Amino acid sequence: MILISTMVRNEPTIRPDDHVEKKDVFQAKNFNLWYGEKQVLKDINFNIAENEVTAIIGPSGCGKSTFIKSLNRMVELVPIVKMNGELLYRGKNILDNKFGVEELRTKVGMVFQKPNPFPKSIYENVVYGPRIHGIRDKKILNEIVERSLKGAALWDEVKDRLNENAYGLSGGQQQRLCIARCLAIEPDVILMDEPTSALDPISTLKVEELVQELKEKFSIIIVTHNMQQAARISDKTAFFLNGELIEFNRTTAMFSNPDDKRTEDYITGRFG
Amino acid sequence: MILISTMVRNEPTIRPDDHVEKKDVFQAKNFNLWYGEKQVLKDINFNIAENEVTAIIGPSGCGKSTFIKSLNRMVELVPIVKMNGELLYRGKNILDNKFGVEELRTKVGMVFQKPNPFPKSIYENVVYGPRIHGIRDKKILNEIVERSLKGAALWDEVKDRLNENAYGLSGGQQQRLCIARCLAIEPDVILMDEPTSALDPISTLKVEELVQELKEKFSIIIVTHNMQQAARISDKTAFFLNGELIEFNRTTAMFSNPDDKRTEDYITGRFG
Amino acid sequence: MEFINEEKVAKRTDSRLLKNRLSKWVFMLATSVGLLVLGVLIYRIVSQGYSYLNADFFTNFASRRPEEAGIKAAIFGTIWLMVITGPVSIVLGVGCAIYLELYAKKNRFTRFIQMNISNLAGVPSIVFGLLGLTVFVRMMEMGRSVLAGGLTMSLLILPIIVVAAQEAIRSVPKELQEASYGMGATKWQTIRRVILPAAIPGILTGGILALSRAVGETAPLIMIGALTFVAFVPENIWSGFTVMPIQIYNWTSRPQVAFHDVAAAGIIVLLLMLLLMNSIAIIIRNKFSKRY
Amino acid sequence: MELKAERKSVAALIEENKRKSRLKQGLIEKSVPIFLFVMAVISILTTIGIVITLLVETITFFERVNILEFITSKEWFPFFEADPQYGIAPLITGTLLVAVIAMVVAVPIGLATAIYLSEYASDRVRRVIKPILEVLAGIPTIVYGFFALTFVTPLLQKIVPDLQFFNALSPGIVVGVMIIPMIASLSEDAMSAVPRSMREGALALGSTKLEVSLKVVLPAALSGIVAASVLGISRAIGETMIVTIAGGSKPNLTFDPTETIQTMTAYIVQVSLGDASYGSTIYYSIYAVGMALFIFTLIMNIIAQWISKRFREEY
Amino acid sequence: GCGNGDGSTSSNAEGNENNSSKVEETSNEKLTGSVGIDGSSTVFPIIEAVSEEFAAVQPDVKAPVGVSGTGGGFKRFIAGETDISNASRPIKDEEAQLVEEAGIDYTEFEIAYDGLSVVVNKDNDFVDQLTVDELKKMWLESGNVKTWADVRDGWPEEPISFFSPGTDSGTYDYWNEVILEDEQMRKDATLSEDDNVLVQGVMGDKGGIGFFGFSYYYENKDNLKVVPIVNGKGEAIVPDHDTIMGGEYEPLSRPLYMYVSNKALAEKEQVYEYVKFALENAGTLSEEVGYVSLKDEEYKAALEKLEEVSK
Ligand SMILES: Nc1ncnc2c1ncn2[C@@H]1O[C@H](COP(=O)(O)OP(=O)(O)OP(=O)(O)O)[C@@H](O)[C@H]1O
Ligand SMILES: Nc1ncnc2c1ncn2[C@@H]1O[C@H](COP(=O)(O)OP(=O)(O)OP(=O)(O)O)[C@@H](O)[C@H]1O
Ligand SMILES: [Mg+2]
Ligand SMILES: [Mg+2]
Ligand SMILES: O=P([O-])([O-])[O-]
Repeated sequence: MILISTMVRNEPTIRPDDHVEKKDVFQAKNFNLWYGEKQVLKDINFNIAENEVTAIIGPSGCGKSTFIKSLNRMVELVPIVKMNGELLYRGKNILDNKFGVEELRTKVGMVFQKPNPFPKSIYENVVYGPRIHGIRDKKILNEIVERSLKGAALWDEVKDRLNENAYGLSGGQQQRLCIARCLAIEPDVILMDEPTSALDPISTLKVEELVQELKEKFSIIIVTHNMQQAARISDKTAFFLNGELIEFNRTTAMFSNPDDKRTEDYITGRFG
Repeated sequence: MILISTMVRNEPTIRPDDHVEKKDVFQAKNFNLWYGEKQVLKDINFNIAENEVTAIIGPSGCGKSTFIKSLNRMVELVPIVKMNGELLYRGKNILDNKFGVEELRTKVGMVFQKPNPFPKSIYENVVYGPRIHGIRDKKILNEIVERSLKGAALWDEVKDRLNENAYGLSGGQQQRLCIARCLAIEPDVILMDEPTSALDPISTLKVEELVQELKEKFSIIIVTHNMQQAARISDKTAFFLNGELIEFNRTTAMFSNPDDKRTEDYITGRFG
Repeated sequence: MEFINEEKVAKRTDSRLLKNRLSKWVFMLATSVGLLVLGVLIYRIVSQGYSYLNADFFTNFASRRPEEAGIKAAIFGTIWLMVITGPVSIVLGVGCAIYLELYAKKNRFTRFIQMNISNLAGVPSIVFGLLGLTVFVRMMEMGRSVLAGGLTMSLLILPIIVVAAQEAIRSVPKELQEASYGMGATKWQTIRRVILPAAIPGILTGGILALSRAVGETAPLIMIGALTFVAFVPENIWSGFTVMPIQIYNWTSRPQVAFHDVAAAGIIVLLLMLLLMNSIAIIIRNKFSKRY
Repeated sequence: MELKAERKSVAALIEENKRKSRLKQGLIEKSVPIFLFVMAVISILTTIGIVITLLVETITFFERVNILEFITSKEWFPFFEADPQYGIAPLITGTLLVAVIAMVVAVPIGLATAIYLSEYASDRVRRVIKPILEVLAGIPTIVYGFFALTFVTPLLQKIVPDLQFFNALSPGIVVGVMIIPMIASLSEDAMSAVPRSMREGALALGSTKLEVSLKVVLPAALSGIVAASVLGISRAIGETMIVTIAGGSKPNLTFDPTETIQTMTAYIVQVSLGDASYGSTIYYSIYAVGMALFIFTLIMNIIAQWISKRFREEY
Repeated sequence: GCGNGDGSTSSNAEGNENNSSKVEETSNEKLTGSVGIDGSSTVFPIIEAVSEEFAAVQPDVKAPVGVSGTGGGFKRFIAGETDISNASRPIKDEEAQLVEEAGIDYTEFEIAYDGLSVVVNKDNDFVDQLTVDELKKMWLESGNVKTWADVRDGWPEEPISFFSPGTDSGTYDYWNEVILEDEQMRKDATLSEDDNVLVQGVMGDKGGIGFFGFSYYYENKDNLKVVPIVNGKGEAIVPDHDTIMGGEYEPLSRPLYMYVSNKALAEKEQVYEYVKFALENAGTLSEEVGYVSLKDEEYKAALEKLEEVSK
């Protein structure tokens, strides 16, 4: 008989950093979101702390992607979207129209489900962000490339072929390149929407390790459909269902002893 | 702490039909399959018994779909496919080129991952099979429609709108319509390739129940990526990995006590 | 945190946003050039030709007097041409498309046919006119008949139809074919009962659009010598004929200025006809586009 | 029990029918592909027909006119019995002049239109504008010719006083307008084929729409855009009625767009309006010119295909 | 004009025999069938009018009219594709020979007069008249004329653009014969079978000069300026109805012709009726479309000739 607790990292339940007061990077206050007439997020309230990995889980269509795309306002690419309530990034309401999305997105990077490098060289992919922000100095750019690729644990694999097309990389490498591209503009928060769902097990592992490293410097919010993954890598987990935030808790706590019956049903695979 | 055994149906481990000798509908003997140069199925050997539900599980890309598509030779729609070994249906080797695929497929029906009704009326969908096999008699056709839809547990929901377009149905209804369409030519075996992966939980439940009923009359082989589903509905389970059949056993046995380490890793979510 | 200087970035952002806003107007302006020209063109033609547009214009044959000139022969000629071109090109085109999409092995020869079709689509229409003149009019001795014209036009639009039909067939979901094969249907049964019915809207749309190209073509028919003054409706495929563009060309090259207005009226009719055909195509496309 | 009995009957029915129709079905399955193959081959026959037609008459032409003269001579005066000149250069420069002017008009406008439609316009706007623009491509060229002659040329004459009444500029511009939708539409297709995820990736890095369009989408769609432009040139080279009506019919070895010119297509029309008879050198000359035209456009089409295949982006 | 040679009767009779039954069957009242007509663009307006009127009398006869130019028309006539060929000049000897070789006998009918009109742009205020010699100098390759100043001293040094009917046209041939005296026409002239292109060209070009049939000038007289041409008597004459009919407008006045296949006349009732109708109405119709009619006696004589050859 297999215990589900084996899925969870073997760490003491009370972790050393539990008592350190961390600042919140994001706060959602009564946040609602509609696509046209259909309400997709309902009265979401929660705070996301810095330098942590926050996992968002829930069955397909529950609004996970929609939620994290709201955090950098990518959700506005859907023209019919309507939002209300508050969504604070470092205390400033990003739904406020005066807040420039370009600025927000420079601060809040995003990694997507499918690796989406640009059809350019590896080098060009990484310097894309710095370039649009006006950095032209070749030396600085080179440094950025090296540091970002190292940060994404990709440097050793690609350092000899920086000028080759990014599509020559494997899926997992492409995904790490996307992470590097994101690191290049030194964001504050990194959003990740099922970043490993298109990857093979080994690449998945690498990305998971990377996430663990990155949280030292960045705050990470990650959507995943793989509960084991959430259990493995996150500090806190939020469970969404039908657009509602059902439960939000330390990951260890949630997986060993969910408060809500629906959470339990979900993590034991009764639905979804 | 949640036990994984709660996922499995509460049935005595030794079931009443265990000692009844069932005939095999399919036997694979040293079956190999290539797409072009790439070997996708490697030396598969196993027997599938009649009037049972056989589940096939395994991570994405391991060859599940390829395998069940071999059973009705649908895999040949990919022009670069090559096969060797033996694949016996009721004792006859279907890889033998003299065996007519049309005949085989009349006997071995298939239900696909995405519901794929024809863009015609519900009625026309069901009678498609009988029609192409030359049954024109209106009365017989009507009878077939009623019986097949009843068999697929759909009759009550659609009997008043048989002439409406099948695309007006919900996803779950469409999938059951596809099952009905398959029943209409009274096959011997029904292959199902992740039949519920595109459906919502309630529709999934209905289809699962249906599968349980159908096995009285048909032999069912079902591919699923949802281990809980395999545990819930199948009599036997086959676990594929990288084109190899790792383990094949009674479902109850496999989920409670896998023989192979890899099987255990997979069903506990260590990868995939 | 040392490379990305927040202040600099913020400053630059303003100018980037300004450029962004301006660019939208530039692109919009460019888009409106096309629309503007279209507007001017249509305005000129309508204001020039509408006064000649009455019932008589449709029932009269060509005449030396502008007031009495009508477009009947040309309309019927065009319809006759379509009656030949439509079925011939659609049957050939769809047959070719089915072969290429569903039967042909992906070998050199198939690729050659495919490339050949793309090239044919780019051959100037006047070269098709030379072909029609040489092969249909002279070699096969069809003379300057509707048949010769219709066949020439069929070949002209054949590649367009093949490509459209191929696309339509390709866009029929693979799952539908699989469903059919899975029931034990043969290939032809699957094509006839599943693929073709599902592809028909796309094929028709492409076909109508291609036909509307044929309706507007002038040069190939000048080559095969469609006649100038025609005061009759073709009776059979061997009849001489004129079509709307030729009639319009004839009117524009009249010395009397009044005939230029008649030509404008003819253009209005031609445009209306094309508009009608395009609308039908769009309706078909929209009606059936969201089916799977 | 009853079900079981009936079930057998349908399966049996099928079995029975199968046996009966096996022969007929086998025949259909065998003959249909042959039949369809024949249809597919018609496209090749058409090409062969074109090539043979052009070739046979062209060879006759070159029996009378030195092929070297055809290629190298700078004068095209076929109509003077005393001393006909058959140097195709003026026709080619006329053709190229029109094509180049057309591209100067069509590529920037078409590309900007494509960017607007694919990156900026809302779905609704796109659905309205696109078909309207397509109307431009559907307007019979004879209408454009008329438009060029009676509207564009007089207008241009006010701006460019030296402009001859028949000139390369006016039909060039109008041909350009005519192929705007083609370039816009093909480029837009290429840009729409750039996956959404690529745009999202760029936007998520804080890019503005303009940056996304110019730095990500445009480069990614470049091969499609170049192919569209090459096809546009091919279209402009083959365009007939507009240049016939507004370009004039004076073969002229010039690159001055204000002068009267004659294109290859216009020459063919000119001769066939006069109904050249069998046998005269002029009659054969239209095939030789047609051959040149065919080769030109063929090369363009092959280049376009090569570009779009060779540089097709695998996103 | 020639062509009513000896051979005509025999082949004529032959045709008659072969198809006599058919001819008799066709009722005189309601004819069917078609009449193949092609040829001169100058003559086209007249024949178009004839066809149009004929359609009112014989609605079931198809008489489409092509415009291939005189030469082009003869080529089709020789190929046996047409029954009637319109011409703005008499048939040439070479053409006549080819017709004969093709075994076709034909009859020539004059149907109207035309005055070949020389026109310049409306804004051209200095050209008051031109002599034949000046025309020749202007239009010859060897004349070396670039600007109006090269034509006559005192005229401005502005470039001239030349517009001429195409080489398949009878008008070109006539000009070639009368003005150029068979020397090489200048190469930079715009040649077009489409007379309207010439009209537009001269209209649109300040230095333009061109020539074409009177009717094309007549229809555009508000937009063009016609140049009086100095005739043999030294008078500068403007082409108009009277000067053309009276013969003062020379050497650019010329008759227009119809050439009809004798075999068609004899075998096809509708062709005979068509030609008869044409000769009966050509006078009025040609006046209507801007040409000058022949004298009544001439039409009468033509009708008699028709009766004779179609017996
Ligand atoms: N562009 C859109 N327009 C309208 N509705 C949308 C749109 N995108 C998503 N939705 C709807 O919003 C709901 C939430 O979608 P979302 O993509 O956020 O779900 P998710 O939890 O990310 O699911 P998955 O795990 O499948 O990615 C779904 O019901 C979906 O159908
Ligand atoms: N048409 C094809 N041509 C070439 N390779 C193919 C083709 N279809 C599948 N494959 C490859 O064969 C392998 C097995 O594919 P298959 O679809 O059978 O996997 P699967 O177990 O059904 O996966 P999934 O759970 O994603 O459906 C994969 O590596 C796949 O990439
Ligand atoms: Mg999602
Ligand atoms: Mg699969
Ligand atoms: O067309 P023409 O009258 O000049 O021969």
